[in-house]
Amino acid sequence: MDWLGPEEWQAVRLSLKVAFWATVFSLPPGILVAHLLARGEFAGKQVLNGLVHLPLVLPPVVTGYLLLVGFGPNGPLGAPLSVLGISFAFRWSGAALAAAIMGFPLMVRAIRLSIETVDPKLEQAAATLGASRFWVFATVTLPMILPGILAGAILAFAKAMGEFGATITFVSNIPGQTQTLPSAIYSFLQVPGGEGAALRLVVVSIMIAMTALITSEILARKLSKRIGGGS
Amino acid sequence: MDWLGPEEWQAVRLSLKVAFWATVFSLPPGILVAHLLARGEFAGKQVLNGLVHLPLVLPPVVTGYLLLVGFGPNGPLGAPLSVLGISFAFRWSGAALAAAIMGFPLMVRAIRLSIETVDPKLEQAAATLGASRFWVFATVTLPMILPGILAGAILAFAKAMGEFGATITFVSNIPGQTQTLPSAIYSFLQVPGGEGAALRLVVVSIMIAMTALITSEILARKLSKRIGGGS
Amino acid sequence: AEQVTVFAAASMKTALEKIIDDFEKASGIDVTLSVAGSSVLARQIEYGAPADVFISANSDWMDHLENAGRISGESRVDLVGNTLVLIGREGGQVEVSENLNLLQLLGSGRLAMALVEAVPAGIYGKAALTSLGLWDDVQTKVAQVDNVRAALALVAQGAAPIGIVYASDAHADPRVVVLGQFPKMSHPPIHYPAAVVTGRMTNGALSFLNYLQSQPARAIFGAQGFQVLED
Amino acid sequence: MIDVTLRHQFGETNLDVRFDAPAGLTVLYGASGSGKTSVINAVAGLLHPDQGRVVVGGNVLGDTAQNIWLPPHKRGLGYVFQEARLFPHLTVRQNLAFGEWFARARAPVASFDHVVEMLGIGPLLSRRPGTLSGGEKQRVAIGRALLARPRLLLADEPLAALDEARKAEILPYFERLRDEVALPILYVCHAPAEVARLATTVVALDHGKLMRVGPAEDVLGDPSFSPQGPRAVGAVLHATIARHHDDGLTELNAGGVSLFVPHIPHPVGQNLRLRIAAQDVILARDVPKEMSALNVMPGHVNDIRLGDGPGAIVALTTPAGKVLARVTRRSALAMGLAVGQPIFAIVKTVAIAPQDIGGPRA
Amino acid sequence: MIDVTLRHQFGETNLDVRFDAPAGLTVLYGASGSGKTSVINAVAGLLHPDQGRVVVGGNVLGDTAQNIWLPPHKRGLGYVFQEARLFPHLTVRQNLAFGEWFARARAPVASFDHVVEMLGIGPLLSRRPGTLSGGEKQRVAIGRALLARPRLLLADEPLAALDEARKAEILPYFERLRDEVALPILYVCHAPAEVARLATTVVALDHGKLMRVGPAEDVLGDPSFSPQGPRAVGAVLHATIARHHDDGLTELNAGGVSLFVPHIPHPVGQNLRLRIAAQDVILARDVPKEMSALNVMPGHVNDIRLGDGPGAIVALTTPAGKVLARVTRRSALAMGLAVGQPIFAIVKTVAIAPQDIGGPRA
Ligand SMILES: Nc1ncnc2c1ncn2[C@@H]1O[C@H](COP(=O)(O)OP(=O)(O)OP(=O)(O)O)[C@@H](O)[C@H]1O
Ligand SMILES: Nc1ncnc2c1ncn2[C@@H]1O[C@H](COP(=O)(O)OP(=O)(O)OP(=O)(O)O)[C@@H](O)[C@H]1O
Ligand SMILES: [Mg+2]
Ligand SMILES: [Mg+2]
Repeated sequence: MDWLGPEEWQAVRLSLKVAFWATVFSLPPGILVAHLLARGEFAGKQVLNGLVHLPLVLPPVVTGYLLLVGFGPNGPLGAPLSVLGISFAFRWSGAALAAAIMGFPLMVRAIRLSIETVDPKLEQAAATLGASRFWVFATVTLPMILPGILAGAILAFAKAMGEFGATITFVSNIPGQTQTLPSAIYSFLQVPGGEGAALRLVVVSIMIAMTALITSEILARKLSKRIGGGS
Repeated sequence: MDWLGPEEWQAVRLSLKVAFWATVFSLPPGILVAHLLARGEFAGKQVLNGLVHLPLVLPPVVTGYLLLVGFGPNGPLGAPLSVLGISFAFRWSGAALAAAIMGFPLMVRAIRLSIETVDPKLEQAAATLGASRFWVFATVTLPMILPGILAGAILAFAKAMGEFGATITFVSNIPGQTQTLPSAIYSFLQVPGGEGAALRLVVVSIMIAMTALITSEILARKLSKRIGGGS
Repeated sequence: AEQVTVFAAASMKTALEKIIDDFEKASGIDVTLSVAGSSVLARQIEYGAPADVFISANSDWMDHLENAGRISGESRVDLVGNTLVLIGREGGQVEVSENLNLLQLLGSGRLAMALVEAVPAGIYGKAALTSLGLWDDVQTKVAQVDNVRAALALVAQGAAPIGIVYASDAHADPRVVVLGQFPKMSHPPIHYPAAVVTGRMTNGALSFLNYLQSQPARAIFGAQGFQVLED
Repeated sequence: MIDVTLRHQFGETNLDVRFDAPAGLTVLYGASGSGKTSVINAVAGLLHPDQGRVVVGGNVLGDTAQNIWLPPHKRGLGYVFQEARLFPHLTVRQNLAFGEWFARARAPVASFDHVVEMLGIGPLLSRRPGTLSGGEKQRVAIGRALLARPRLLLADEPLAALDEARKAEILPYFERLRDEVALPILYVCHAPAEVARLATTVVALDHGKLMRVGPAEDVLGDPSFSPQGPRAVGAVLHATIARHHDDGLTELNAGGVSLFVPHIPHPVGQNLRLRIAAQDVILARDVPKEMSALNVMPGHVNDIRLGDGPGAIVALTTPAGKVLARVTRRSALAMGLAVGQPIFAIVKTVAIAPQDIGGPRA
Repeated sequence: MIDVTLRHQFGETNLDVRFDAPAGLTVLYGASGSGKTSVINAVAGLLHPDQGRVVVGGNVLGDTAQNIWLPPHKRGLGYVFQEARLFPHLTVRQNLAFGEWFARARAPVASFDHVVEMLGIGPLLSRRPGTLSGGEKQRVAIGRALLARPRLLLADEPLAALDEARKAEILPYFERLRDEVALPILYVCHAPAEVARLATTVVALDHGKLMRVGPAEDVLGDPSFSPQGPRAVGAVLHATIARHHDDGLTELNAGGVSLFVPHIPHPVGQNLRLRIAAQDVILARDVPKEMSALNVMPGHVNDIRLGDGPGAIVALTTPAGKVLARVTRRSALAMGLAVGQPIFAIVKTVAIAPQDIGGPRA
């Protein structure tokens, strides 16, 4: 397709990469936190719950700013990490971190809702068959919540494709490194007459999101066919 | 609390009002769409699904811009509506519309996930007892998905409390009319020395969101205690 | 009392609030101020926002509205100007000229700027660097953000060693120092034009526009770091 | 009354059944996996078969040939599922009342209080299903279906989860529904005594196919029909209550023969039917004396069927009706049994226990 | 072998039970809602009682006094639930194999193929539970528990959903587990014949309280114990296989008395036990002739219990053991029955059907 310039193609590729890794890396902690919130009983549960929802409640710029403060080179998290050679500043990994954090509440909610509807009687049955808590989770709960995990992943992915405020504030907009589709779209919208160019990128965004959505729907249908029908 | 000025209080009140009505008004269509997506089989289902997710995928500015174009005083939807005396442009109702649309995918997903886990066998049992599809939904499905509806509502509310990009683009940032907490935070962040004031508002945002979250958790616990234990 | 609604670039918020306070006391006219990015406000005015006076951070959007017939060209005035400065976290004064060794200042870090194709401060900055022959050296080292304040934050947080921002933004932040000022001739003049919106030519709007050019108003602008234009 | 034709393919399982049954209680009988629940589901409208027709009391509930397949809620039925399927978010009381409102146009089958008392679920009314025991759930499910004022009751092994004592309490209730209320019932069950006691018509299925259908007396009185093994064989007699004795026995008159059974709470003159299990009948050539068995029926040997095992089923004609006796081949030989031979059938009073005595027939 | 003490309060229901049972199969017996499932859940570790202690084979699985309450997966048990609770996301084969891996340290109770064949679930292996019939689900659930190599098997009405033929196939398997594999089993059931056949020990519950506990012979042979009504009364005899006859009968020797029963597939000399239901026994003062009943045991009246109804339970001592007979008061009076009186107990061959004959005892 030659109606997108090379920089725009770069933005598309980068957005896909960022959204993909943001989703993949937030899945394990997302499942863990969702499980803790759904089934755990511990002090500070509400604090964890609040923390997870924070990126939803705060304007994205604030989240981006907090990320900058925390993960910047002198930040309380950034400084020790940079000693280990891990740096998010101005890198695509930072964009992925921002996207992951912004999508985290959506992912956790979806997974948590699924966990809450798994019948504890089945988990009990697995326990009587010798499965420890870990194995009950791995062999019964996890497979049964796959549709919820998929829903959470697709929400996180879609959010990551659209995330702008936190990303640009945290890792700015460096073509080829941190310029995602939304940053590019935003740039076009800032200048008079840029709507046409923005529209092209919006269409690309929508196409990617629709592809991801439909794929996830097909997968979900397969999964629920497998599970469907009750015990 | 005298550490917030009158304009800031106004922003807090307005944000609450906007988030509340955005949530309330999006619940019925949210439940309907979630039900269609979970149980319906119709042409264009994937299109509906894509449409619902659009606000998640697009940068908020784009959504705000589309709303401005569509619902502005001269827009294709705004013009006919204004004849009916309904106007969203540059009013708090417009902020609520923007917030509702931005939170809609989150709400629909949560409700849809819940609907998908309701055992169709219970719905069948209700049907054999004489309940039509509507009544099955109202008396069995709906009460059983209340936790999911609550989760969806709280997500939409939190999102509405934090929504900024679409709102400011659609209805601007007019104190007392469309200046929500995030817009106020943004305004402070745009001027030298505004960080302190912004931080105060961020704290207020977090407090409100935490209150809403904890209330919803308590409610959810009550609900699931009632439902819990299987059939 | 009479009502005037002012849409103004976000960077002028503090100054305008002070001016409005004085104006309201003096005239008895109620002024409502809505601040956001110039592009956002311009589009809203284009789509029929209820603004009486528009103050933009660049001439492009004002030109755009004038061409579209949305502002009254005869009311248009340039209110204040601004200058571009090079900022850092520490270090002595440098002379910003063709001989400036930006690369040395940057080290392995990045140069924080607003979006160089879209946001006025970025556009002016790029123009200045280009005319000084420095752009090619640093082009690949620029971290672009969506507004000047975010660029300032990058430097203030130590994420970027140096940045280019308006003098008005730099002067209030104790964490940054002004390393040098860009020569006036290195970029197009930075002006903040103001105008009355078409069809809103009321007494109130006009008298506010006049007041903005009054001596007390100029003093306030000056105190906020803006450059007072010679008549 | 009920007319069912079904053809349906599930994976490898093939359902192909056609039967009609008169008013009364029709038992679907067959091994696990033979298709009983599938048939009931089709009648309820929950299964849409590849081809089929369901007519109940003259109303066509479905006919794939005419492209009619009424949804479950338009069928006016009550369904007691094999697993209780109570609504977890409603209390027991609300579960029970669920169908009433939708059925308000129809006459009640039984009052709320009556159903609650009969099922012994009064103390559970304000509980939620999550904490009920298996049997408690099933009792609530029975109540819920009855209170939906059904025109046809579908019951899929409703008593399987209940203990004998509770079964003995609820069984007469199904009889009364069948006889007094004249409610047609389609009933799945495995227990031969339950079948014999309740069934007006027996529909026997085997691997998705119809094996046998007919009036309970005929199917059960047929010595060649023993799909559940010879223990389940037994004939059904019709009798009238002749007298209530002081010692707690009730004397019945079955075609002129006096039969003594434990007290039956119905007035003298009431018609009823009783099942005499073939294995409870002893044959004797003389009238025995000094024996604890009180019921002796004279008769003639009508048929002798030797099965694969060591047993034989002997069919007798007696003035009371057709009686089946299950004896060993050895005994049959030792007694020199032959068709036409006069013989006495001896049945203990207690062998005709209340559980096998049906209530009055309408 | 199993030693259980429990005290627990659910809402208004109060559970208070203490019993110990030797090796073998222990039946929990009691009406719906009497607390059987709760007891089993406590043994499985699914219910944490207010107070309690559970010891199985010397291992303390829980003792609230010592603050021990092992989680279910550390107990090494198998549990067949009242509702199958199969894993919907796994195939039947995967459901069956679920527990094997966790139990790999223990010796198998039975091989996979053997369990599949015995339960007749071969054709279902690649299906998912959603499409199985009620009985099919329950059979898979039994297999799943057995393949988890349990040290104690818990079974909550495992056969209730099955038809007679399937029951008759699976019952002997539980006997073999009890006798050959020496697997201790805690078994909930309502059916008297099943109890009599399987139980080594009977634990009878009533409204959450222990009502009776003891060896099956004692509890079932006690004329005063009839919690499920008089129909469920029956004594248990021990016998040895004496001969297999050509006509398909097996001759047993019970304390010198010959008893004829339908063929039993065990070698001559094998010990076994059989239940004779009280209602299947006829009493006579003379040895009757020309009668189809082949088994006649001489004995003496030992005890006569008149119940509330028209019946009476007569306990006899015979050379074969204690036998219970259920007769009407009227017969008891007519025969002038008195303690110490000599009497003959007559039982039809077929009344001692295979279903009531237990397999060999270890
Ligand atoms: N969580 C609970 N809260 C309140 N009552 C309960 C709870 N669990 C069980 N019960 C009550 O305790 C009693 C015993 O229940 P349990 O399930 O052990 O009975 P059961 O003997 O297995 O009955 P069934 O044969 O009907 O399955 C019942 O009356 C039941 O309603
Ligand atoms: N959706 C399905 N897909 C494949 N096979 C099915 C499906 N539903 C039922 N079957 C099969 O059809 C047969 C009949 O099932 P059905 O539930 O009617 O049996 P049933 O007679 O009620 O048995 P049970 O007494 O065990 O409840 C079974 O073998 C079952 O496995
Ligand atoms: Mg079935
Ligand atoms: Mg139970």
